[in-house]
Amino acid sequence: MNIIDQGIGPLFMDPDPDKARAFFRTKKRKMKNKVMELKDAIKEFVHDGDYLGMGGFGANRTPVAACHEIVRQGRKKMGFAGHTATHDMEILSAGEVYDRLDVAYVVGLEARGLSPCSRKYVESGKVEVTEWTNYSLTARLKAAAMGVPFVPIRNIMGTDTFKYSASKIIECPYTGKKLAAMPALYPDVSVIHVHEADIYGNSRFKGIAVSDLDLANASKRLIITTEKLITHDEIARDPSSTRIPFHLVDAVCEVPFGAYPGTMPYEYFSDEDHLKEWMSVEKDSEKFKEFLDKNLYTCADHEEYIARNGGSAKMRELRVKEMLIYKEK
Amino acid sequence: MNIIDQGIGPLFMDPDPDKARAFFRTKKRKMKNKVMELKDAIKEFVHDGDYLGMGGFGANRTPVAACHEIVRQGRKKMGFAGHTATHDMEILSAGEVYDRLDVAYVVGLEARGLSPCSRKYVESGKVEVTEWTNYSLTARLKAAAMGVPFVPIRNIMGTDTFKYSASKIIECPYTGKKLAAMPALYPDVSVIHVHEADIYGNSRFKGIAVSDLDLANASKRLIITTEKLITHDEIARDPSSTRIPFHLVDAVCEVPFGAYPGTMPYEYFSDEDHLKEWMSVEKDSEKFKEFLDKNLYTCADHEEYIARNGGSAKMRELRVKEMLIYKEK
Amino acid sequence: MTQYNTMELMISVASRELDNESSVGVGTGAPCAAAMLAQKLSAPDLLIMFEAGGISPQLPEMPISVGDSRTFYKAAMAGSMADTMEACSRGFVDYTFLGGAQIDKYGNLNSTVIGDHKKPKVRFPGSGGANDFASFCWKMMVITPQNSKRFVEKLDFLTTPGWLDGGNSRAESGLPVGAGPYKIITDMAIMDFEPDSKRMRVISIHPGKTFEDVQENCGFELLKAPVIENTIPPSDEELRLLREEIDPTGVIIGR
Amino acid sequence: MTQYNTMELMISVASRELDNESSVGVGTGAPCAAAMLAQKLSAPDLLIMFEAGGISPQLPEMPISVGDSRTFYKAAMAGSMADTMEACSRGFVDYTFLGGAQIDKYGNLNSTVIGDHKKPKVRFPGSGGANDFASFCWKMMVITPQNSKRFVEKLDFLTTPGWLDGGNSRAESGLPVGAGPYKIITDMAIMDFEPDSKRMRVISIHPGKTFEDVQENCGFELLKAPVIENTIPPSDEELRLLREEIDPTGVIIGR
Repeated sequence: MNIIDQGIGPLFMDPDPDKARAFFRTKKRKMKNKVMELKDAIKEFVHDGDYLGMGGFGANRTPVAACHEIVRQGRKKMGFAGHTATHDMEILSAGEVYDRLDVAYVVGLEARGLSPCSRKYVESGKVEVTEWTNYSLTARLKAAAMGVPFVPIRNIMGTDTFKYSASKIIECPYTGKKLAAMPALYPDVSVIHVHEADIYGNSRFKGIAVSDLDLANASKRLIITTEKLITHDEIARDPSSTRIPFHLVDAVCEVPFGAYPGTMPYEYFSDEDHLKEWMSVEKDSEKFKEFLDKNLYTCADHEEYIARNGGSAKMRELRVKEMLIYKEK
Repeated sequence: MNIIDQGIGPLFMDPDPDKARAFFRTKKRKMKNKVMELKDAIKEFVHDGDYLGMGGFGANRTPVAACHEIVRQGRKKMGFAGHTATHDMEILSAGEVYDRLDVAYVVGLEARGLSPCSRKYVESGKVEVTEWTNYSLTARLKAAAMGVPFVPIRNIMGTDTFKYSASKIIECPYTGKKLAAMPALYPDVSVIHVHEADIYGNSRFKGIAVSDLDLANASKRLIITTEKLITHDEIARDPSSTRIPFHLVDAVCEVPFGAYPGTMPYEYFSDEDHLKEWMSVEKDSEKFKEFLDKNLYTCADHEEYIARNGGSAKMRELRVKEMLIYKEK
Repeated sequence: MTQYNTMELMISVASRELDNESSVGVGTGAPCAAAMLAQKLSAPDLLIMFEAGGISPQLPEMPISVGDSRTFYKAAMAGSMADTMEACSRGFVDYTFLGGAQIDKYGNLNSTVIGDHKKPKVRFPGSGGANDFASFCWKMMVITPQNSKRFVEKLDFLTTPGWLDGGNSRAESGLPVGAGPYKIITDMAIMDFEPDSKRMRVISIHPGKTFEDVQENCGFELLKAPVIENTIPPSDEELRLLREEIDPTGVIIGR
Repeated sequence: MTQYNTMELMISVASRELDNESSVGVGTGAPCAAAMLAQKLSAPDLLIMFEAGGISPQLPEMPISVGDSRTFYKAAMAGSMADTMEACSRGFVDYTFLGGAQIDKYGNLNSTVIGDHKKPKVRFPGSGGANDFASFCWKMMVITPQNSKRFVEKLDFLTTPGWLDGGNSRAESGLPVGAGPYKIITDMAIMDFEPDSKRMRVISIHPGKTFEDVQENCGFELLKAPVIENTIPPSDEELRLLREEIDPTGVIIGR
């Protein structure tokens, strides 16, 4: 293959589909009960050094509870796919969980501004960084989902984003055009937060899918956190609504409000005050330590975190906001 | 690009994404009323010589009414994507509508046997044939949907299916492995049958998607036939259920029982007696002519076709079969 | 022992090859019957996937099409062709059952044409999903009646890959490493493939048949396994399930 | 005439660039406000797409995230990132609005780092969907306040493609043919790009500013269009819509 040009960024994960096949060959096919506590799921399936993917997008349907638990258990030296990673990355940065970072969008919280903690950590030199774009990371997951070592796309070329990526420019065998080959990304483990799942892992969610279907297919291990468990009969009644099938899933954890303080579509809107508080306390390392102690390290679980930040009254308030009920007269 | 090997089959459609972009740039973005009679939609959007794609799979959610209308209007010299084309192909073969055929699965009706008419036509030498597989045609539509000239897959290599395809074997720039590059397929026009659509073309269906989402994205023009029209308010109430968005759609035609005599999931099962009758009369050209006159050429529309084959009583019977109500005690 | 026909025999034998807690990509007909029988008897946790998108259905009856409503009845998911085929490509599917108009000594299959491709004597459906399944699934099996017209020295058209030209040729072709033909189940015998040459060899002979019968009904020279077993005929339970629950109207088992 | 601030001016000017019955890929902030204003005033049939999958929503208020629930409120479809990005890649999206920490004379943008990539002085978010939108959408526009720190001779990092090195360089890069930067809208002027050199040139100057003001607040030499227009200030209706309907709490227009 003539390689016209290639980026100088490190490629953190092997795109070899035969190695991935050898792994997927060993993955369990049985429809068995996979319900467990989140802390047990993180203990069993998320290891130091693993490459981590996170579902959702920009503090929307993001598995926040899982991020807290990963930090609480002190995971280190992980790789991380920064695919519009916002509050999830802020939490993982606070724990200095990762040291390899594929970047599409990081260190910011979109219209909310930038996270001092995430910035400081990425600027520290402790993190190896490879540059991508939102769509190129989606394409890398698509390649993995397809079981091929790359798919071609037509952006990224001509830029420093390409130069600091680990992609390669090839020539199209049909048209002679230049194409950017996106290497398959098979995360070791990912977490996706959904509205409903049965005990086997058959999962449903509402609203935008972002790149979660390809992420689910591409990931070697997959933890589902769900707002609630539903019966398998309900899944079987309407299999058209299943978005993630059970055989991709390793653990199912019921975590109500598991995306708080982010948004869960049709359930609760983001807690903007609390997100502002995060970004504000990050500026002062003393305050930030106190804040993390209160909200993360000394919380037994996500329920306690929520209880310390308004509890069910706050959740009802965020539901009114999400559903725009406050606009009704 | 080093091309390791290439098939000798003709490539009927240009995979150049910039040409496709130039077309899609001109496609209308406005959310306007696109409801029209099926015969007008076929007249306006399906032309002699066009390359045709059909939604569904193997007489399931297949746009049969549209196939009849295409034959009734005497379209000729079309290209056709034979992607588990069964009864749709049987109808199009009866009209000798196409003369270029991309084959994944053709001339048969799966467990029902082979169609004498389709076979005779494909064996006649009047049809140029290029070989593919079900997944390789899906991958070709995916490449077009992605706006790239090809995607790589890992099957087809080493076989005559490859030799008589129009694909090329390339070397992976990451792994050195051989990959089969599937050239993008942008059909000129496709028809997809759905359960529900609004007047703008926002469409829903239940059951398996087959390759219809990529087909919808890849097609330059798209006709939706729908069991029923629904309000746009209903689409807006639950946008998570929209499978095909309006901007891909050129025409919306309400055609109840539009997949008959095939299956429409959750609505009606296939009319196996009628499908057997098709395959049986095809053996005798006189009888077949009479049969087609009765069931196709002299029918004003799909409603008349159904009226001549059992009408609403038959439709109720097929619903009982589809829903397995006859098994209840 | 209950009387049985060759279709019942083939389906029963095929079903026993499916390990419990494994996954299988199936089509209509005998393959689907074999998978259903396995699920009911020896492999209750078999994951069945259909190429058009049906994943893990509770099959209420034999499907007519690999995309009909039965293929996703009470399923885990009614997905897409990409969902199934991508899972196969990723190495998630252990078995598949295929058939064809012709098969050669390396397990390659023809379901495309007899005669010249440009103006064929007989046009068959083509690959459908067969080439895909045979390329991706770890262990490809064939269920087919055996005769010299079907078991040929040279295929008219190689639609679906077996071991290609034998030896190392499949590995060199670019197809995924480690997948390939596993067992061939006919109305006379069970065959596998000699590990080095990848040539078809008889490993078990059905009741009432001899190796000579099998060889006579084969257009190429068959190898013999070091030990050739006697195939265990269908059990009463297998036959009961096939006749009463799986195919009561005899669409496949033709009773 | 009503008083207005520079953000209101930029959004109003930007909104007028959007043709009716066209499509636009937008982010949060000023781009979204401009698209909403256009929909309410000059382009009622504008198709708005968000990169995370929201297609044609009836935006009830300004989204905080390009993936929050507002981006698919009463939408035609709550799709996926692939749905939006593939549509862009297929040539279906006419416009996009972007921003950045730095911009150069060819409309290239930096939103990645200031300083060295390995150990940056300042780390910004990176491309997000900006490189994607700028590569695929036919006409890329930028809304940004203007000063010499932002409008620079040389970017610290070229995150998102403008006309790259000018001339024919973008066409040669492999990016889709015919797409590229279209207009740059600042608090002082509107710029486009000279057709051959692809260098930024001033085509309209906002009320109260001169070409010299614009040049002084730009780190590279600006070209002049043959005719330089005077920008029409925000109309009362534009301001009313912005203040009362689009951003009543002043998140973007900062009142």
